[in-house]
Amino acid sequence: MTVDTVGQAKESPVQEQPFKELGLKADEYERIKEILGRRPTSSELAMYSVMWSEHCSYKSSKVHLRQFGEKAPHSDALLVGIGENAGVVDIGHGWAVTFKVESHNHPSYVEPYQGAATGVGGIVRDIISMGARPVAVMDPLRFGDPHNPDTRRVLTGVVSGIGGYGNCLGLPNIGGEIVFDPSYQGNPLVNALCVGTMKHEDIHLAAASGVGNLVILYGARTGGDGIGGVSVLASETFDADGPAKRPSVQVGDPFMEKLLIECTLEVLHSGLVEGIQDLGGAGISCATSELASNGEGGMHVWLDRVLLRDHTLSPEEILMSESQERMCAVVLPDKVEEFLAVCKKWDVEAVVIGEVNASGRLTVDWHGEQIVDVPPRSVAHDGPVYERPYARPEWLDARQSDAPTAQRLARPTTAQDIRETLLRMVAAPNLAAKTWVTSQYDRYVMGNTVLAQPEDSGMIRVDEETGLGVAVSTDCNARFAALDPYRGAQLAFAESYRNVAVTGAVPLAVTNCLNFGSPEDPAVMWQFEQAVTGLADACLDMGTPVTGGNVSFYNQTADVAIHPTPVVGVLGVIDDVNRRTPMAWHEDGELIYLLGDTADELAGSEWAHEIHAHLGGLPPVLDLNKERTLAEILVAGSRDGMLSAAHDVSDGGVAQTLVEMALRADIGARVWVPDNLDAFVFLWSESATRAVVAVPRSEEMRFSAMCEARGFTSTRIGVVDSKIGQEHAVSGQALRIENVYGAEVTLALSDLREASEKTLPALFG
Amino acid sequence: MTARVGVVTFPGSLDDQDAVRAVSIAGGDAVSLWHGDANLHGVDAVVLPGGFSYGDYLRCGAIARFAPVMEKIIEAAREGMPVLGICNGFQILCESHLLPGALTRNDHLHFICRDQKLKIENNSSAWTRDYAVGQEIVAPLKNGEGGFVADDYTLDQLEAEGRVIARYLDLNPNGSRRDIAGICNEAGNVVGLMPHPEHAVEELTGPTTDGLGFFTSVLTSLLSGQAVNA
Amino acid sequence: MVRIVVDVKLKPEILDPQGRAVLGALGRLGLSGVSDVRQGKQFVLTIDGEVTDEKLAQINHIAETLLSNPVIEDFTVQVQK
Amino acid sequence: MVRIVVDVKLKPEILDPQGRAVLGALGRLGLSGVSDVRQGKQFVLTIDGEVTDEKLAQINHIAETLLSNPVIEDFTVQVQK
Ligand SMILES: Nc1ncnc2c1ncn2[C@@H]1O[C@H](COP(=O)(O)OP(=O)(O)O)[C@@H](O)[C@H]1O
Ligand SMILES: [Mg+2]
Repeated sequence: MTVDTVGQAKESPVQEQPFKELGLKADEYERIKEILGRRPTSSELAMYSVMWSEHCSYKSSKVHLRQFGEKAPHSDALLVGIGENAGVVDIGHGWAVTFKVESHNHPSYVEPYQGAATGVGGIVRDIISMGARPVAVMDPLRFGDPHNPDTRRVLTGVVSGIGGYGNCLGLPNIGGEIVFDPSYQGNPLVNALCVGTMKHEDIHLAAASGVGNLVILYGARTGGDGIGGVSVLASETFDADGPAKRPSVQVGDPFMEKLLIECTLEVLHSGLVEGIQDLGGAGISCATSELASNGEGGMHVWLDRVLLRDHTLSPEEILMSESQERMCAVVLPDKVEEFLAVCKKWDVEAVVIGEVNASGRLTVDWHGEQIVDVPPRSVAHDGPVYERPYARPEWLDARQSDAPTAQRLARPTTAQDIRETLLRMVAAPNLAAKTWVTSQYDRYVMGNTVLAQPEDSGMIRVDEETGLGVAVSTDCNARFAALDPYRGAQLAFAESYRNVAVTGAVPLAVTNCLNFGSPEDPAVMWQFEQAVTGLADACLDMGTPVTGGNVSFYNQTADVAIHPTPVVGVLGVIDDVNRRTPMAWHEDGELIYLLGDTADELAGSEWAHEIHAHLGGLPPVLDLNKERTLAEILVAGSRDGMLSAAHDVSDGGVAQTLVEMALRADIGARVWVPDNLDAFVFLWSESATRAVVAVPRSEEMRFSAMCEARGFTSTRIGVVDSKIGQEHAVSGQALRIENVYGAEVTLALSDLREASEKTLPALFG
Repeated sequence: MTARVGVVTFPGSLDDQDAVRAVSIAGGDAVSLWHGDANLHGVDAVVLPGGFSYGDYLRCGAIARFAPVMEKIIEAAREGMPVLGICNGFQILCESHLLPGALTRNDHLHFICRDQKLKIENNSSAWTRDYAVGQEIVAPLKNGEGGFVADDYTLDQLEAEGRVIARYLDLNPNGSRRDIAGICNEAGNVVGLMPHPEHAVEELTGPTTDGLGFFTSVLTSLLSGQAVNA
Repeated sequence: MVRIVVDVKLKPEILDPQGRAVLGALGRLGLSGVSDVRQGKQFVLTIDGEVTDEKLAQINHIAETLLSNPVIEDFTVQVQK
Repeated sequence: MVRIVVDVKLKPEILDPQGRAVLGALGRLGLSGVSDVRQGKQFVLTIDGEVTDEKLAQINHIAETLLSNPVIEDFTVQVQK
């Protein structure tokens, strides 16, 4: 095997190089030559090409993402901000949490099981590399038309992949999303979120400091996995007829990852590590250049020492390989032995591959010959930055003026219509029970899961002594973002924020995964710019900093892009998880209140989508001040024991919220439509900033006084009543809605349950 | 005085800390045991926890059975030491032939996590004394290979000897023969159970606290000196 | 270098849910006439050096104790040169 | 009655965590000299009636689309009479 050395590159300055095939543009290639003062070696070219890919360099998104830093609200809780593997927030009592969401969209379309599995694996390593113990995962997912046969292939594979990896790793899955929309047909979204906890003193950063320190690569052996996957797989649009490229995919080994977690936490807690970095996209290229760039700026690597699974790999391939379950640590020379002993204990292979030096260069040798000599910053951080053109698409006006008025879309007008609509909506794939999926995930492992799906947020007990805990939710109604990306992103944030507050936790910090079409399309780029601006503005306003996230572009088939899908994750803290507010009401006589105002807002709603396949108009209005007040009420209600249940109102409106609370409790209720509202609008409008709560009778005065004092609308709309079925000749528990166009609707919970639970098994079982 | 209950950690064990917590809540002294250490450190009983030992890529429990600590546990179990295998632990006990039968892929082919209703059918084993025969309990069940199989002769024998510890109620979640959720050996000191009692010991994190009885039972058995059926 | 192939199959009387699921899917895909599907596992061991009788006995023992579970499975061992 | 055997193997360049786990265990059990273990799947289809060329083509298609994933796996189809 002949290798292209630095010496040869100097001697033969002119040579054809396959930069185009590697995804580099001509001017990018020229810049590399300028940086180096010569042509790159083939290994250098490999490194630059993966590190300058969209996925690793954020070259199209960087100019916009800056807003998250520039508009970051001051927060005493923020210990580590954007730019590290994951942000870290202080939650008190010496504890800190880190959380982040990442996408694995394209690989999951090609090989759903492994794509989703390695998505979980990747985000978990980001969390470990901060020094935290991963304690939970969540999985926001988007699929195409539920009736399209390919959706079955993708969904069943993705779900088993997430379960297969997460269950075997021993991380409880505490929430996520499953949304169907034809816009995702060829571009499913598989986002994975991980939460980790640590004591403040355990926070670690990815930096190679200390001249003479050694760089250890440990974990799985390096094979030919996903070579070029980062630049080719993650950044190129699929042909209209599917995954023609069949790129090599990565296969995950959750057992190895479990060992890697235990081994890493042990070396960190034993004080054996100066800096640490996970290997994700761009593998060794990324880890070495980032470590060096974040440290004193010099590192030498003996690439031939890397333990290989496949001995035929070339140095270029080793540099680019995306083999999973690997980590890199920077260790003091006199601690190397101890480090290796811990690895041995956990059956994890490890080898010293490099040394930190003061050269200011990243140099790589292959069997004694130098094949890389670059300034590490130029690889890791000073990649190209694009100011891509963006423009509001012309078609948006037509879409926004196509509002779902009663004239355009037929609405139910009688009690009988309402009853039928209710049964149909409850069974809609987007609203139906997701148990068929979530029962494939372990929610109990680690024994600290306080709330998990289908609750509004997942909640984890962090400290068994004090009951300190965190709640996390992820949300996004992409139809809202398709109607107005600025407001859509804010609505996604608001929903997630509310979902955390509903459980009684105080929202603290934000992560996001921005899933969009091609950045080369000015309309998509506009959506992106608007969504980032909307989210950054909202976070500033609400005092919750963005701590990290991920961008996924090119979710597009031919020239049709997915709905812009800015998934927002909010993390909140609760000082005693025993005071959490669950979504199920509890007992007879509790009063049911609707908090917030309801307007005729059905654009982008689940009703318009499910019943009329309609998308048009303007999304619901959002007032962040009100959102903050609602959250304060919900948190105070939990803290002072004024609430026995609370549930956010979003997809499917108040109707869906009531059904879910009743089914979760298996206790019926009597509800009435307020006199000032149309029954249909009351039930299915998706106005923002609302929640339904159950208040024990003894707390009614105190609770309504609190709402009033804060100027927040609270409307009594019902009462929990386990006898209501009996009284109206329904067997078992029932939900009764009165004042519906002069009549009543009474539905057995068993019928609602059946409607809700049969949908997913019928489609995918 | 209380008893020392060992909890083994294999590479890939996941519910070991939960088992430790359950033992402590029940009032026992939990002692962590390491798979590679052929030493039981003087414990009075052992829990083999849930998880995916060695990744469980081959057959669940197949590789763990050969761990150094297992040699000692097999020896001690034959001499009457109480051993509880939960989920993966149950699989390991079957692979080790301390219990008959085997656990196979769920009949619906999916991993399943649900709150499972069970009926306790034997309260003379070392781990079930504190229950009443016929008592109905709810505990989390979570497995991909939880279908208990054995030939009819073995099944008949288990039933005839009252060695079915617990049966699934309402729904058979994995295709187990005769709805079997747990069994014990002839002496009653070795128990294998598919559902996870260690996840049902706290109101806050479990569906019930019904699982605590397994852990208090073994302490009762040990302190009364009756770990093995008379 | 010798390759040893160990085939492990569920005993015929043991239910094979995977095989059954494949059988169901075959029907949906329009392949008719298939009356049964069974799914098995295959292990291919690459051995350096020669395979003596003693080593083969060792491999048979491992196939019986580790690679298969005699309670539910049967196995065969084949040597490929 | 004809039996069709479809062997599905991970492509050689793809990581096989199962095989790796077995390899690790073999070492601990004292079997030396094994340099690699790969685990594959085997489907045995029992077919009533004859296997025409057309049916065989259909089976090959199913092996490629249902029984294996060509992105990570290779397969072979064998007819046993
Ligand atoms: N949408 C986003 N919002 C906020 N931060 C982001 C976003 N996308 C990426 N980032 C941040 O940019 C940095 C680099 O991201 P990435 O390359 O994905 O990290 P890693 O390789 O560790 O996964 C991280 O700190 C990440 O949190
Ligand atoms: Mg990272």
